[in-house]
Amino acid sequence: MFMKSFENVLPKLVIAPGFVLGFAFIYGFMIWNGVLSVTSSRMLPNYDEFVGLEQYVSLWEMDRWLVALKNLGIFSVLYVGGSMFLGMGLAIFLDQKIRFEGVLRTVYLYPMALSFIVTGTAWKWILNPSLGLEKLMHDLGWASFHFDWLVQSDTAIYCVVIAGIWQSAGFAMALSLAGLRGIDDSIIKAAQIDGASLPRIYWRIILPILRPVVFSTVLVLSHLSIKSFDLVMALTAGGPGYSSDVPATFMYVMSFTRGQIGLGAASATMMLATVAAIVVPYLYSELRAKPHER
Amino acid sequence: MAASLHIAGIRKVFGKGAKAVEVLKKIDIDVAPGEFLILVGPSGCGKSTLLNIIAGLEEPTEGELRIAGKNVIGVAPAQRDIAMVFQSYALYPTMSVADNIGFALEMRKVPKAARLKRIHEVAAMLQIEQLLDRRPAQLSGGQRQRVAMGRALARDPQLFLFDEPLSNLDAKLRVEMRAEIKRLHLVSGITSVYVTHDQIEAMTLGSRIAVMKDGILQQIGTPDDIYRRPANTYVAGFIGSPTMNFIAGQVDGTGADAVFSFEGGELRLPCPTVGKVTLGQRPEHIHLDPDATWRGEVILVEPTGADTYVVVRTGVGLITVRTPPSTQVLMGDVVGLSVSGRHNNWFDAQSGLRLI
Amino acid sequence: MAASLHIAGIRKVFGKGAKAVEVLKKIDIDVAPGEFLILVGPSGCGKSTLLNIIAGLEEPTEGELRIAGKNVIGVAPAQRDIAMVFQSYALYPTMSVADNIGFALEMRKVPKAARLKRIHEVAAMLQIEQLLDRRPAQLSGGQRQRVAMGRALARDPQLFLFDEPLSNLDAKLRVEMRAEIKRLHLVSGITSVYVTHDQIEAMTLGSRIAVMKDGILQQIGTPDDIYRRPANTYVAGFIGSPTMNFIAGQVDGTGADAVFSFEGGELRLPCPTVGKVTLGQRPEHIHLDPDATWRGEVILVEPTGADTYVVVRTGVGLITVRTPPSTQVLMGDVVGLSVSGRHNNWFDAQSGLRLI
Amino acid sequence: GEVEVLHWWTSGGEAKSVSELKKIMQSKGHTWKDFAVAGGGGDNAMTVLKSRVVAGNPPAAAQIKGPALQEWASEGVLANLDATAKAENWDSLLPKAIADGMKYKGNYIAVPVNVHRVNWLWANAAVLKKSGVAGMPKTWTEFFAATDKIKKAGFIPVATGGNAWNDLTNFEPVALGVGGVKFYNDAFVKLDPKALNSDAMKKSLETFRKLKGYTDAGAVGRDWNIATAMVIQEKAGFQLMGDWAKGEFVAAGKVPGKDFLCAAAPGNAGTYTFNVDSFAMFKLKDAAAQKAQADLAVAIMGPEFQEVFNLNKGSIPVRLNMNMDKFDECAKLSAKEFVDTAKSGGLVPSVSQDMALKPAATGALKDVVSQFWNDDKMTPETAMKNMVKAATTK
Amino acid sequence: MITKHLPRALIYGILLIAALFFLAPLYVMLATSFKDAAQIRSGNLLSWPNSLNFESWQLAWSSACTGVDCRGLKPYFVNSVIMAVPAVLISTAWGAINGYVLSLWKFTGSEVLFGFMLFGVFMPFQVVLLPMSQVLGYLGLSSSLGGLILVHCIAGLAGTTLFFRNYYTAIPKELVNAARIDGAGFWRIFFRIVIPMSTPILMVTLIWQFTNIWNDFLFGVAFSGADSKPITVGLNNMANTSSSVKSYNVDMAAAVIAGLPTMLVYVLAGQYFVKGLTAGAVKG
Ligand SMILES: Nc1ncnc2c1ncn2[C@@H]1O[C@H](COP(=O)(O)OP(=O)(O)OP(=O)(O)O)[C@@H](O)[C@H]1O
Ligand SMILES: Nc1ncnc2c1ncn2[C@@H]1O[C@H](COP(=O)(O)OP(=O)(O)OP(=O)(O)O)[C@@H](O)[C@H]1O
Ligand SMILES: [Mg+2]
Ligand SMILES: [Mg+2]
Repeated sequence: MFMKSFENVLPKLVIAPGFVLGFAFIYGFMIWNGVLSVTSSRMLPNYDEFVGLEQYVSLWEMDRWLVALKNLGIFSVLYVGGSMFLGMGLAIFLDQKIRFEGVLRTVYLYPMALSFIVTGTAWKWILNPSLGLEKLMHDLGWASFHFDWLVQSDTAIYCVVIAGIWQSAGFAMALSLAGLRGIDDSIIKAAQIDGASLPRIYWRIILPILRPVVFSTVLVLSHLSIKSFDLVMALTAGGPGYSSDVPATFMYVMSFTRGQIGLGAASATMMLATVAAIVVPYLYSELRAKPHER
Repeated sequence: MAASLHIAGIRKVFGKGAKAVEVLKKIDIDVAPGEFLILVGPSGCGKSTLLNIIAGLEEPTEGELRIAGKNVIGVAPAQRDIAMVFQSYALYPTMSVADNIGFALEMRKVPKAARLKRIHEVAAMLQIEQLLDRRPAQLSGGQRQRVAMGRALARDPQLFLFDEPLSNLDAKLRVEMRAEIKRLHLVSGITSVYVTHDQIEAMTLGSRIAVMKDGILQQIGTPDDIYRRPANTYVAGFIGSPTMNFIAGQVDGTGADAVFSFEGGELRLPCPTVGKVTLGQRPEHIHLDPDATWRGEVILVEPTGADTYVVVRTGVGLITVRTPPSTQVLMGDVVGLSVSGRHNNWFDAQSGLRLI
Repeated sequence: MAASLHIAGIRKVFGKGAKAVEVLKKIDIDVAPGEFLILVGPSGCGKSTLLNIIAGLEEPTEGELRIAGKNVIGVAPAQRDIAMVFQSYALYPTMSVADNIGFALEMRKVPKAARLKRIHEVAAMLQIEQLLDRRPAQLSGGQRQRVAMGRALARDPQLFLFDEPLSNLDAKLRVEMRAEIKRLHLVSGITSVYVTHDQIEAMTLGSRIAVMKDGILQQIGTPDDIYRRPANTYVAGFIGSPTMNFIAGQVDGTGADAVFSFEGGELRLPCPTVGKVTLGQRPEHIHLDPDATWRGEVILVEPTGADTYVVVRTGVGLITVRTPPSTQVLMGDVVGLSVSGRHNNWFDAQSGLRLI
Repeated sequence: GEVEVLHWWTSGGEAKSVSELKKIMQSKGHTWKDFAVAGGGGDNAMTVLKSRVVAGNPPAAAQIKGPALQEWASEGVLANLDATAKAENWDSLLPKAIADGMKYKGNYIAVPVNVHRVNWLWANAAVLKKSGVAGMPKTWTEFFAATDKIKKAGFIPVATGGNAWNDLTNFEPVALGVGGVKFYNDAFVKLDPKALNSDAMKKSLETFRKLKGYTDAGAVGRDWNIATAMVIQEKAGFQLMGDWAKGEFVAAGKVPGKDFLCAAAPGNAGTYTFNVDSFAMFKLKDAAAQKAQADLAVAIMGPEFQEVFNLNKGSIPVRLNMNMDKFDECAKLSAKEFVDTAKSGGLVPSVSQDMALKPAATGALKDVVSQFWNDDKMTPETAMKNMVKAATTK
Repeated sequence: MITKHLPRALIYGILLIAALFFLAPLYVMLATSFKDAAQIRSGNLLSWPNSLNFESWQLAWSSACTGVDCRGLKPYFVNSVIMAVPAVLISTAWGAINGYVLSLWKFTGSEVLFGFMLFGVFMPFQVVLLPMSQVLGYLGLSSSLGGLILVHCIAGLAGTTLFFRNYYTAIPKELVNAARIDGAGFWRIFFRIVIPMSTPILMVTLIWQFTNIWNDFLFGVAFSGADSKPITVGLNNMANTSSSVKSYNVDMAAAVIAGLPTMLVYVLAGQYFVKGLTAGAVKG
């Protein structure tokens, strides 16, 4: 009897430390953040002065925050869509029995390995009109070439998108390739016999089968896009002005350089809410799926 | 719309240079219009490869291939007017059953109305009308199998190819689907090539059976032929369950004097030759005979209900005997064995080839 | 080391409240030491659940369970001294065959030398000595099956549990392994419970068979019993292949006057009762009889080599007849059918229960 | 004891200055633990500092300046330096404007290191000559006349860095030159909405926008010193920058007055926007560390350090009555004007260098100015409206 | 076999152009690191280095100055190694154990617990900086490598748990049952059966965690002390130091050095990463 009940308790004991710490880390700090957001904390956390929702009110009155949100919208859509599109395209092409597939795969994937702390400078050069691509084209004699997105307020965020896609497309490629490789070969054979052309086979049969892969890739990428911080910091630091600011950098600047911790906390709450809006449905499906599988 | 199929000198080599493997070695088969040809053979013998070549999914290295008299080498699968059923069914998982069945028609630009009509016809034939809106994942194995058949039938092709379509089903369902396929073939009359490694399927379904091994055609003939007059010991052992009993021995004398003697016994049988031979006898042609001199110990009694199989250890190895269920033998009994003598299969001891 | 197994009033409910499902409904089974009990039944009927309860992998909701007379409810699986063979074999993929076989001994702190000795003994018994260094992935299906058996045998347990151990094998191999398991059981004499949904396996392997459906025990008895005297139409239809023919009709008169009449025919048979009944007849007990009045059209002829099954469409539905391979009938022929009358299975038309 | 000093002086001249301090401390028997975090004008360093303070493990000293000192002090984490100050007589050694900045509620909480003048205009003499510009422009009109000539001559008229603080650094002398001292004080020290919404501001913004027309497209994200290098390398004519730019000229071997020229920014004569670097001392528990901390304060204020440090950094000593012999012309000019403007009332804190406002307000203002600079579609009116809003930031 | 219907040249063309796009920044970094100052000033970004100049590499590695410290990146690199190795190992092992319980030893509520844990994967880390420093302060781990290791372990836990849980879900429950009957307990099953089967997911997790931890800047800068700064902070100090004689070649060499370990891991073990992902680390 003892053995039996011990076996029942042991698993719980084993995961307890991780979960206690993990939950403290996630939810404890989340609550802590929530509390801060209703105080007037500035340089340091300060729990004495309760100001209600004042920080949230100021937050939504700030042009910079609205710009950050708008940028997040633009960035997420283009970054997730772009990475998906490029990654999946590359995966489809790579799946055509390509020579040097291993090498190419590594080339597409390596940006994942590098932080923007490392590649930021190179990117800044490449995108900078007077140092990078534009200059290169001019040097090569293509005088009308124009590429100054980085320095224009309304286009700087697209530079961030380009760099973001550069970093993540390989990941999308890897997942899609994995998905493609998992498809039963005979399905493609059947479609060929049924008379479908190659583009149709991909469009009508393979892409629909890959939907779960697409879904999880989109999920991973979209949460990365909400968390994206290094990318923006290293590339534009939110500039020019604050035109490429995103919520993560906004929160960082407010909390750490501006001495407006309360405001920063309020923006963090908004970010967490956004994350929750994406994650909770996913969690729900994850938890609900197959209640008694095996 | 039944078409003939002409396969001549087909070779297939995978890989190049040192790594080249010859998977098919000069296969010649002719299939008459409306025939149901079975390809059997052990795993890896090249059955699927041959089928893929017929379908146009692989190119043969060498050889001739004609469907309805038309050379189809180099013709795309879609243009060959064939339909194929796969072991894994290969249903499109994201489409409904109706869409699965209608896909080939859609690709051939059949107008929607006509397509729907055909889908319903086929579904009615297979009794899956109530499933048309489901996804493959919501179907049972047998239902999936039916949908896969429906997909192939919808187009009313010239040629039907099946690659082990039943091997993912359980025993009971397999028996039912076997009958179903046979029925559909009778109704449609479409020329079919059917790959299996289940010899019962081969026996019951085919109008002719082609037995393959290591890329070489061993024998081709009607089920009856193959069962009663196997061309070599390989085919003899492969077809029939329980498997044929082989008795290695020596024939001395000719005509009425001929004696077949072997370890632990001898039999007076009409023998085709003298010297070392192997006698093949199916379990149903060996009998328990209390008076026989050839004796052995019963080591296993397997009652299947309708019959009981008795396995006897003799000087030439284990011999399986089919007996009526009423037979009362027990493990450990020593029994005598006799052969009827009318169903002898004689093989050369060396080459394993059939003698006469 | 054979032990008895006593199962009494076992119930198992999964889930709670509204979602509760009663998967086992008061199962009582006694297995004598050394017996080989088969559990058969359709998918989802609770076979695996019962086996898991015996193994201690699940707790029963209610009921009594004794192994060798000892109550084992609450005892950990490892302490029950049982061995189990799984459908998927559940071999440890990262261990060599030898380690797989020896793992349970290692867990029981058997010294290395003794362990090795035992591994070799078991490997010799199963003829897998040359495989001891391989990984499961490097083995064929049949070899894996043997290793799984070896793992179970190594410990010389009190009780052997098998959960569909052969259903992943192909037909040929299944027949061989069936014999192998039977042989091993004879050699070891260990009490065994064997789950399958293949009725041929059930018939040939078991010393007794328990037929289950929807968590309820339908019948328990020797293979002969179950085959010849099925307790209800469900069991009658489940056991035997091809399946038993059922003829629904009406009995009038008693004794020698009794007439069993049905759509399209009537038979003079000794009947147990009057009124609406169903007659069950196995294919081997119905004969083609040119003179019979009960007639129908042949719609399918299935030659399996040793026998030929003829399917006839009659007024009471399709009737399958087993005939010798020499029979010459063709599809479309109209034939007469007769029954021998000695193997009648009478069932109540309503409840499906056996009459006498 | 051990002193851990958090700073972001990592560039050549600055690093040399810091190592001077390190030497002094080591000679007094202390261990110097250098905690340098570069980047973003101290942004990263601030993050570290906050995290360290929150963890209850602050460094001995950290580079903090301007009203942020008082904010930190109000959190109650800074040490009281009055004892050292009294012993060393800081009150009489420091100009009042600076001493006040180092105090919270009358107590010293930080040690000043140097004084920078921010409103300088730097020029490459050769470029001016080649473009036919006679001398340093005195007014914005003159300035734009000069830039037109430089542009025609094929040079970049104005080199500038491309960060938000650099944008504000450009704007500051424009506003001061266009609007005058009172306007500057009202707008950027008192955050008077009237001043922020005045004609002077509008004119300042228009001038500022005009200035941008003379900068190059590659400026975005550029560091100020790269811009200085453009002037040094004869690629550009002017740069508006504080006197730390001089360090770059000198390090490149250029001679003031000959190779490069320095002058008050156009219209900024008689004014002085100051930027005082300082070290705040944090409350520590360990007695030895406290002793080391006091010694550090003394060393920073000591004449030798003040001299060496400021020679390297391009700034002038905070300590009055220093011997300025070793300093160059620009520095001497700066020292003189510092004293003069203090008397005349032209001495104003530099808003761009965080000297005028608390970080939050500076930041908000920076946002507006920088956005205006970078977004050519934004009208001065919108910018002014945003400034008024920014002024309410707490 | 479907390939023959597409023009091969087009496929290769597209793949190559994409490869150039992906390689461009790396090329710029490498090329610049080998150029000398003169060439950087005069040439353009993509020009081939005139000579292979390893001097800047040497400088970046062992003698470039940040502030008063002229030891190059070496000490930071060492710090990063000391930090990353245990943090990666611990967080991976921890995740493996959690995943093991959550997939093979489910209990009532374990799924819900897991769901709540998952949220951690999506937490923006800026949010936790301040509270975490406070906690580290309480624990006396502030400004130390130990503290950094702890932070990385906890921050990575949700992710590693997710990876392992999803992977182990695919292990047949029968395997565990067989081992239980064989007499193995919780830990023995884990170490003898489950761990040996985990190579693909171990590779994924190790690579993933190593990349995250090695590349982390935020925690590194906020929680490290003067002597425990990781390489990203060192690189940042070097590259963000303003000085007119900015040696871009040294900066770039430093950047490549900082990225080298992770890049190496991807190049050497990238195929396992892809394989492991296939094996069910990220599922739909
Ligand atoms: N693309 C390929 N490249 C190299 N060898 C191949 C290829 N496809 C098949 N083979 C080899 O050819 C042989 C025959 O394969 P095939 O699939 O035709 O066998 P099969 O008879 O269908 O077997 P099974 O009953 O297992 O399906 C096998 O040895 C297989 O390994
Ligand atoms: N953990 C569980 N929770 C809820 N229901 C379960 C659970 N395990 C099994 N069941 C249900 O119990 C019923 C019996 O399952 P069991 O696995 O015993 O069937 P089986 O007879 O072994 O079938 P098969 O032949 O398919 O293996 C099924 O309907 C199944 O869905
Ligand atoms: Mg095959
Ligand atoms: Mg089961």
